[in-house]
Amino acid sequence: MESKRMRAGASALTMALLLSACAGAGPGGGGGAFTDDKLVLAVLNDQSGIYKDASGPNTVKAVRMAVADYQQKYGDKAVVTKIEVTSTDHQNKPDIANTKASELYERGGADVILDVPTSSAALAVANQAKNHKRLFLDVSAATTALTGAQCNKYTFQWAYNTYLLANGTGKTVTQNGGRKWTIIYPDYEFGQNMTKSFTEAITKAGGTVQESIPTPFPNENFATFLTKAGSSAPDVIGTMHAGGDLINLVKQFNESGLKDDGVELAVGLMLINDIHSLGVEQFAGTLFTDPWYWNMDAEARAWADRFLAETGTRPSFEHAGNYSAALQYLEAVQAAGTDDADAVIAKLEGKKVNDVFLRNGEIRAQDHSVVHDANLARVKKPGDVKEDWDYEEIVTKIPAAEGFPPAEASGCAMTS
Amino acid sequence: MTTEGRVAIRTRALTKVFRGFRAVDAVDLEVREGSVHALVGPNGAGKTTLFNLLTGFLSPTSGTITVFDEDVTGEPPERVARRGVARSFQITSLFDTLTSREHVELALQGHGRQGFRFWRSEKLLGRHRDRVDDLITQVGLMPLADKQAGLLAYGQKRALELALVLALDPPVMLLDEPTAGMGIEDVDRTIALIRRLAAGRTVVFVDHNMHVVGSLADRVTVLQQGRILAEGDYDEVRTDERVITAYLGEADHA
Amino acid sequence: MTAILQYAVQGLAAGSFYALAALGLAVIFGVLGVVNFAHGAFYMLGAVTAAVLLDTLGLTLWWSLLAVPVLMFAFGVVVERLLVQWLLRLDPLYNLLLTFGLTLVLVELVKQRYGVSGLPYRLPAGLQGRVDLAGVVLPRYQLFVLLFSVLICALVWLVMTRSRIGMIVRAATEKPDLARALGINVGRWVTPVFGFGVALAGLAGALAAPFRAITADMGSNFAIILFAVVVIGGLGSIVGAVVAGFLVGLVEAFGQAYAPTFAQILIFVLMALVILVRPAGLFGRQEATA
Amino acid sequence: MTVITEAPADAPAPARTPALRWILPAAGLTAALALPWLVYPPVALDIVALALFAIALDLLLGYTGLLSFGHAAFWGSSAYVTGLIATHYGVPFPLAVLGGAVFAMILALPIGYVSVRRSGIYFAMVTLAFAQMVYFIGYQWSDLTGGENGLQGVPRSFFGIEPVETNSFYFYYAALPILLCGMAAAWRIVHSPFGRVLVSIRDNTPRARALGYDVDRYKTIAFVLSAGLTGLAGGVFAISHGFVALTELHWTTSGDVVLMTVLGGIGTLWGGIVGAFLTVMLADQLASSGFHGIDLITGSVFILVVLLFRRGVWGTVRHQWQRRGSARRP
Repeated sequence: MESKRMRAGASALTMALLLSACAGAGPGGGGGAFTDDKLVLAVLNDQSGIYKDASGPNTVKAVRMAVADYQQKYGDKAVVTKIEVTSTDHQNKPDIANTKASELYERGGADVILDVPTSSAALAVANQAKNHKRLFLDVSAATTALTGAQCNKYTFQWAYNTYLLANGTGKTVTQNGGRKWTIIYPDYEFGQNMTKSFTEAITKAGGTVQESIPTPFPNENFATFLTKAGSSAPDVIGTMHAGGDLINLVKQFNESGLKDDGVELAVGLMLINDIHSLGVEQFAGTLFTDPWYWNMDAEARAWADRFLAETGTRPSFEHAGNYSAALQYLEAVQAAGTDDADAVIAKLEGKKVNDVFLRNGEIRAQDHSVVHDANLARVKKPGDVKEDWDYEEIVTKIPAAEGFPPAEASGCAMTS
Repeated sequence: MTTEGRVAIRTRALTKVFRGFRAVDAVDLEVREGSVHALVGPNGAGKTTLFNLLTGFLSPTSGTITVFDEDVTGEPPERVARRGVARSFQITSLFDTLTSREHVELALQGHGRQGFRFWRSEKLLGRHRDRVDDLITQVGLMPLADKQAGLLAYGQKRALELALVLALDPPVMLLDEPTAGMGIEDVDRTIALIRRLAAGRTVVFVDHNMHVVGSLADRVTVLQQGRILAEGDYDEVRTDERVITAYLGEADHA
Repeated sequence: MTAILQYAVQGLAAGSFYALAALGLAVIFGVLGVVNFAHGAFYMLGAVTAAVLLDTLGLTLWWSLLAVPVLMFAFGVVVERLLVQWLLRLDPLYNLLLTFGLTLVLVELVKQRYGVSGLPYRLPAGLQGRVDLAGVVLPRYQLFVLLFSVLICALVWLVMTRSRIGMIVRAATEKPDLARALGINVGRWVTPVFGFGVALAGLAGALAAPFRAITADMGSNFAIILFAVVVIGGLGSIVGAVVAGFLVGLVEAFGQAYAPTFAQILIFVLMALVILVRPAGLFGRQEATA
Repeated sequence: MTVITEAPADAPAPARTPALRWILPAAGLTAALALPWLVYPPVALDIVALALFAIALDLLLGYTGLLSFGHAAFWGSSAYVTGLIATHYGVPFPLAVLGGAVFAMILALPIGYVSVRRSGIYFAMVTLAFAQMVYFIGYQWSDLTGGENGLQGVPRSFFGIEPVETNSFYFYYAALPILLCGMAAAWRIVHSPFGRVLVSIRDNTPRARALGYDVDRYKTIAFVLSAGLTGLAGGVFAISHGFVALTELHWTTSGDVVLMTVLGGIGTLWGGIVGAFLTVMLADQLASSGFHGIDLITGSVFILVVLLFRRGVWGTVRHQWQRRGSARRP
């Protein structure tokens, strides 16, 4: 009986294979400059989970703003008139991101996928981009693997990476006098990488890391870790936590009274939404690297006003980064006159750019890292806040050449 | 009366204490091979606890149990069962979603290692068909053989309990109130059945019905408050003054 | 030495949350036979409620510690009447599944309403800063949390041992057969007891608001550890829940101090060990062999 | 003893009409073959893989009365082992999947051995604890597993047959037989002498012991078999996605599959398929619908099912069918 069923299955399988071969499934390689006569920009990110506020649905609006700007700029001269922006929720699950990316490329007609927070999800999408030979512009994921060991021709990292965060905060804070560090980090890939990058940056700048304390992830209770960190009397406690864990840690840091002993808190990765949700009082004085701040200059502010009108909130650097990535992609399409990925990449590679988000920007050809100036920021005291979302004071600018690793050091062997 | 020969079950100073309450207290019991041995006593005398001790469902606080002179103290129920001591349960205890036939098949396959054959069809169990039919007929359940046990009437469930014990073909049978809740007709039929089955086996049973005890038991042990109050054949025990006193105190249960 | 003392106090403070919440879980399980998977969500709701009360009505922590349990009690009563009661006669696994579903809904609702980045909370001035106890320097709030929880646990203990309601609940939790034998009508107390258990989880949440991230997800990890706590303490035991709560807090603190990489897993190792050695938990009743 | 079944009067009658015995599998097979034409092939594969996962869980939950809240450990560890074998040895993927499944069974042996000593709620908690430990190992051993980033770039090697290796549509048909074999195996286990013993243990453990059955041993074997089938599904899932994420080991994965099983119907096998189909399709549709509260819907559906349709979707349909059938009979 068993074997009979197997045989039936096998013959059905052969039949199905034959049928589908005849049908010729999959997108056909049409002759026109634009597949399906349209351009599809697909935002794939967390629309419901912990990264929702930092990027999420408002990123879709930012991308739509880029499309509108493009259309306004080129008007009738635009090489493509029909541009769609789609939005897909990966729920922070890398397996869903993986399937959705492949579906977007194959069925959704996506010419480019944007954003993709969470490193594991972004790495999976990068793989799909490579397999499908379509573009992926990462904004929210920070792993250097995307432009290092696992880089590929179709993937660009637009906004930041762990190296930038470490070099910005670690180096600058040390040079400003915070020589003795203790680092508390979540014990997983991101945290470990950050700690390594920070330690290198701090040591290079003449400081010392007295101790690096791993914590579980996720974790709610940091009391013991903070006691331990405080026991070596550091100038600075560096934390590599993000999201809910970061808020836990900051609350408990404030409560621990270490601040009164003159210990500063430096944060590896912080988004303006973290400050907004917890209140500026809790974070006051905290140092961190912000790749872009909405009130850093007039140009940024003008765009942030538009964004405020669209969404009702101020943009995070991830919103601006997505806007920039979409805009530069459209510019490259315009220059190439086609949505063919290889042609668009040729236009992107090596391009020097300045826009709302990128200052002294360069889309590096060697590792597809988009390098640009960033900022070291300090959270304002409650009394200094003049308006909603006015949370940061820029301490110093981090030039692109210092913030990002040299291309030769990335470990990227651009193959396909 | 009793066959001269080995002792099927022997307990020495068997004691079970629940949170300071001595449910079974230093019981020395001897059940001869081939005898039909009744355990009687008022409610809470420790009969069911004793049953649970004998079949491994409880482990004794102290004392020993031997089955055919082999020490089984503290062995788990399935090991005791494999030694040929089969029991029925006081509260009807069946597999609600299985049919009568499946029950008996289950009991039969327990003998071999068939139970572990997850790669074979259950049709394999068809090989027991004759034996299953025989057993179900014996307990009078043939018309209901394919009905789920959960849907059987109370008396039918008790009959199925018996069939299960029988299927194990055990040298020693422990029957916990085999006639409880049965109508008079069923009781007589069950008595006849047990008598027939007792041939060549050792039977220990608990029953409140003195008619059942009188017509079946070769030997009667009376328990009270966890201790053996009296022991002997039915007539001896019935006329024992201590027993009469004990039962008068519990008249409504007699 | 001071370090060890310090870790111990910190561990006990962290354990306070577990103890309070686990106490609620144990009472609910005892009287209703329900393993409440949503307990972590109730803890989260307690914290969120405290934050909302502060934001909208300006109620400080002091008032929240009073108001949140009352509100959560009412919420618990609604949940019991609306959902839980229908499954009480069935296998406890059904209520486990029901509360699992309820958790998903509650967490999602909070996310929709209050976002995902968390809510701000400010500590009353009187509880800020540090205290120095013979060389052991502690955040004042941590000390407060510890003392407050011990006080609540003691109060609950007094109610359990001295009042008639307490006797009934305790009898039903720890000696269900006895309760039945005494003819106590446990049924009348089912709803209030569920509310009471939920109120305790909510209280733990309100207490956590000043120094934990108040997010929709704050309860999910907490719930998993809470299960370990009640399994270690013994599912039916009130004392066990409290003792195990503080014990797990200590294990966590010393684990974090001396083996940070393994801190989280230590709790589950402890739980596995307890189950192997004392299957019914440290204070639980042993099940019969059958 | 905790047994998660309905009252006996509701219990499904085991007798089935012969017609149904053939129609159902035939319909199921047709649906499985047609699926990638109707939904995106990788999603179709997710459905079938998760269906096998749910069925494997049902083997314990529905047929042995044990609710495992730690099956992610077997699903995930098999996914990792499959991925590692495929990456490092480049063997055809069915071989790698087999390796993953075998590993899951080896892992399940000690876990099952300890866990089955407890029943009901305790069993659920103990399996959860063990799964957390496995998660922790996967998380810490990042040299091997890639930690948070996951195991990337798992190849899909299949005797050099290009369409299968690169096109998910053809891959579906290459992987389907493995999953169907797993389902057939589950069906066989349930309808074997061994399965009979499992049901008896579920219905009445002490009675089964009194019949001489070493209950713990049966439960352990059932646990290991269930883990093996789970591993088969997890391995195929890993190959299909081309990478393994740490979430596969997370306890929420265990929760999700319990959800699917209950939604479809406990103790029905077919219910697992229905549950997986509905859950995956729902998640898939909602992901690009603009509605971002998937848990709101899953949670509510789940509450409704537990409150109103405890037999699950499939169980309810079957029950109605049988009621009508028996009403027609004189």
